Amino acid sequence: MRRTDGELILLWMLPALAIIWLAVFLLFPGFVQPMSPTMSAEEVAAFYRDPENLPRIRYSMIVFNWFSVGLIPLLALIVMQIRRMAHRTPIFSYSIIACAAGGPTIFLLANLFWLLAAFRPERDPELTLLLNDLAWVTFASQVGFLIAQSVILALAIYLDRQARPVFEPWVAHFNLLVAAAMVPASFVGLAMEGPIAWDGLLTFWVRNIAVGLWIAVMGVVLGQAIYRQRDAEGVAA
Amino acid sequence: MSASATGALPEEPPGSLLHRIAWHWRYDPKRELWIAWWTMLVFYQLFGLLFFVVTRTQPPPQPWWEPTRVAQWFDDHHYGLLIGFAFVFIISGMTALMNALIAYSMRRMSVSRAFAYSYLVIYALSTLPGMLLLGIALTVGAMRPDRDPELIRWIYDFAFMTFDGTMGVFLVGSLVWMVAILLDENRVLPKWFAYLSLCNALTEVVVAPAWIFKSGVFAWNGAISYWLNVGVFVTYTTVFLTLLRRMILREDFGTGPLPDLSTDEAPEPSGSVRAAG
Amino acid sequence: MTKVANAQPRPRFVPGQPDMWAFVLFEALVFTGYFIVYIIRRTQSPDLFLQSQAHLDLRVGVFNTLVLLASSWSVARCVQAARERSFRAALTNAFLTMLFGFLFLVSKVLEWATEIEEGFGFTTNEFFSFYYFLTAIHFLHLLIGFVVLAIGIYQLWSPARRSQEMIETCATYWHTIDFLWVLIFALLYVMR
Amino acid sequence: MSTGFDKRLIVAWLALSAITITQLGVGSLQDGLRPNAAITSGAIVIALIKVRIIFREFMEVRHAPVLLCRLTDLWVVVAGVSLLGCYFVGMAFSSGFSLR
Repeated sequence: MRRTDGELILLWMLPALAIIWLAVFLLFPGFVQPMSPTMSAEEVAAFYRDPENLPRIRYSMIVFNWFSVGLIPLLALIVMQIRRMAHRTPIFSYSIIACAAGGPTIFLLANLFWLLAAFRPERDPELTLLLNDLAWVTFASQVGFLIAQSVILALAIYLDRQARPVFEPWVAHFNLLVAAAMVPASFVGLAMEGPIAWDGLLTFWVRNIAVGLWIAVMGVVLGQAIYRQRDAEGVAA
Repeated sequence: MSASATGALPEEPPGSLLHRIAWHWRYDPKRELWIAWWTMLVFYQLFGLLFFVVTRTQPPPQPWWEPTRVAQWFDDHHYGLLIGFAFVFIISGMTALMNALIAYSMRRMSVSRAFAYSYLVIYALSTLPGMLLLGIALTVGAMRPDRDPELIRWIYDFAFMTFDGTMGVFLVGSLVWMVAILLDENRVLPKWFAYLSLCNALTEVVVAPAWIFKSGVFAWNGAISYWLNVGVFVTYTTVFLTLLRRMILREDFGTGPLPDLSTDEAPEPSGSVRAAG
Repeated sequence: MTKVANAQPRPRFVPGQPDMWAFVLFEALVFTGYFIVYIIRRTQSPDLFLQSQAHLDLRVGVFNTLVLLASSWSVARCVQAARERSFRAALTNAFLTMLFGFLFLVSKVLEWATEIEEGFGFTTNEFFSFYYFLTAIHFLHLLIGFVVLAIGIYQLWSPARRSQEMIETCATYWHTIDFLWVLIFALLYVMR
Repeated sequence: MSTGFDKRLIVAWLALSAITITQLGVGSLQDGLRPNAAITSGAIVIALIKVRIIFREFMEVRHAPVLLCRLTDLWVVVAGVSLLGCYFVGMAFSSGFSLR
């Protein structure tokens, strides 16, 4: 069995994960029409107490708890491709490993706050509001590692100077664009309404669509790269 | 990688800063290392600026304040916190490149890769308690000034205790680096720096009483638990920035001992040849 | 220069790795920082510190100091012996050092146990906070010292190793434990 | 040569131990529980003398390059000045405050 076969198995997990993530997104009642930060403590508590919502919150977040770290294999595959690039040092592959170790932990943390908020919805509404705030701010503002992994990947691609580069230059441009799209989300605390509030156009829609798009595009170009590598290995063998 | 690429290097042109950067981007064989090193330098400058000037969360406020005083503090620092931490979140990913550079220093040593990987993962983890939890908590606190002061103080404690009271990642990380340097035979970093890492690790231990005392020298902003620790950490950081720069200058992309730096601090073109010996 | 040194001119050298002295001097500075904070806090409430200090047993402090001085002496003898290639004597002295270190460790733990039993804990008052802090951070250096000493013994054990430089470096670390304790002893037990 | 060095070490060790034992005498001083500048200065100075003996004899700074001699001596002086300085300045301030 070739090394790339295992990588392809990891890669083909991605569509399944994407379906799960999309299902979580649709199942969680606070996402499709994102919860507004202007909701009062009573409204937030009522949201969690609502017998319509509660099971959906719990089950969606339990599933998210299972699969939020599913992004790590994708990053590991990117690391494997960066290693094939014409670099002199493993700096970029190390950096992506560091991003992989740091980033998903944060999503897991947001997930835990949501689950905790839903665990005892009958508690003091102020406490539920606090947990809800922690969950949303963690989820929305933590773009640092996502930005970093896109920028580092772009740098790695730009410096991959060989006749047949691992990724086309447009992948690097695309990554920089994605990184730029995520920047406004970190200002989430500044506004309760408008585009940078956590339910706003920039923070919620642009950023999450950017993440989704990034996963989709990287999945496709990774697939191309791995299949090409596999063919090359086949010829060599 | 072929060492011949280092052989015929065009001379660095004297032009403007932008020209020089463009030249390095095109020709410098050490560009990856330099990107990481400059990221590290810029990160520490921004980190100092954001924490000491913009958010004014360093030096930390008093741990013994009553809830209403804490709420007042959040009021006074509202925009500083929200804007400052937004920038902290944006730059937080820079730590990945920095840790990669330090991990690379261990990879260049004559020790097992396990050291580089341990350091990389430990420090990737350290960003969370090291600054992100603080930022998340204080953003949540500053967002709603009308919250119950008791809850605001809980947020405040959560923020500062996770930030000031997290020791293990830095402790074990420093020790991993120390052992790697002591075992190394490639002279990547000097041995005295390894012993300095031990000093740094020992001052991490000294922070522990911050979990017990709400005032005095052992509190989270106390003379011993905070100021001495910060003094040692700043010294340590300055030293390793300098040493990593020298390491990059000496780098020959070989696997043997790193050559010495020639007196004018310029990398020797024949460095890669010497490594073979 | 003393006359003895003039009579026997020797090349000047730093025993062991000069690098270890970076640790010694830096750690000495850090401890100076701890001591300065301690003295300043002490002068702000002298009565509290004096009354609490009275609960410490000066004899235990003196005993601790003597034990550590003896350990320093034996590790210095170990270095001398190793330098003259009499490794059996060097090993004996290294184990003797370990023994003295262990004696210090036991007496320190017993002293802590006594203080705690009498109701003086880390948070009892400011003096005892400093007392436990300074003795504990020193204790940590001692624990590392056992590892360092073990490295020295490992070096002495086999004729294949026996790096004089390593042995001297280990000794320099061990002396650091000693001289830091001499200062801690003066500040915690003796000063008024 | 061996015995020569050994003798020097024994002398150093005996001197250090003797100084330490004399400090037991401080415990028997029945001066009540009052700050005592003489005992404090004595304790700090004696401790630093002991430290210097450890440096020079046990740690062999005696034979080390001049730079290391200077550095260790410098630290001894800095420690002495700062510890004694903090003690006297601190005492002056605290008694000054208690008078008011």
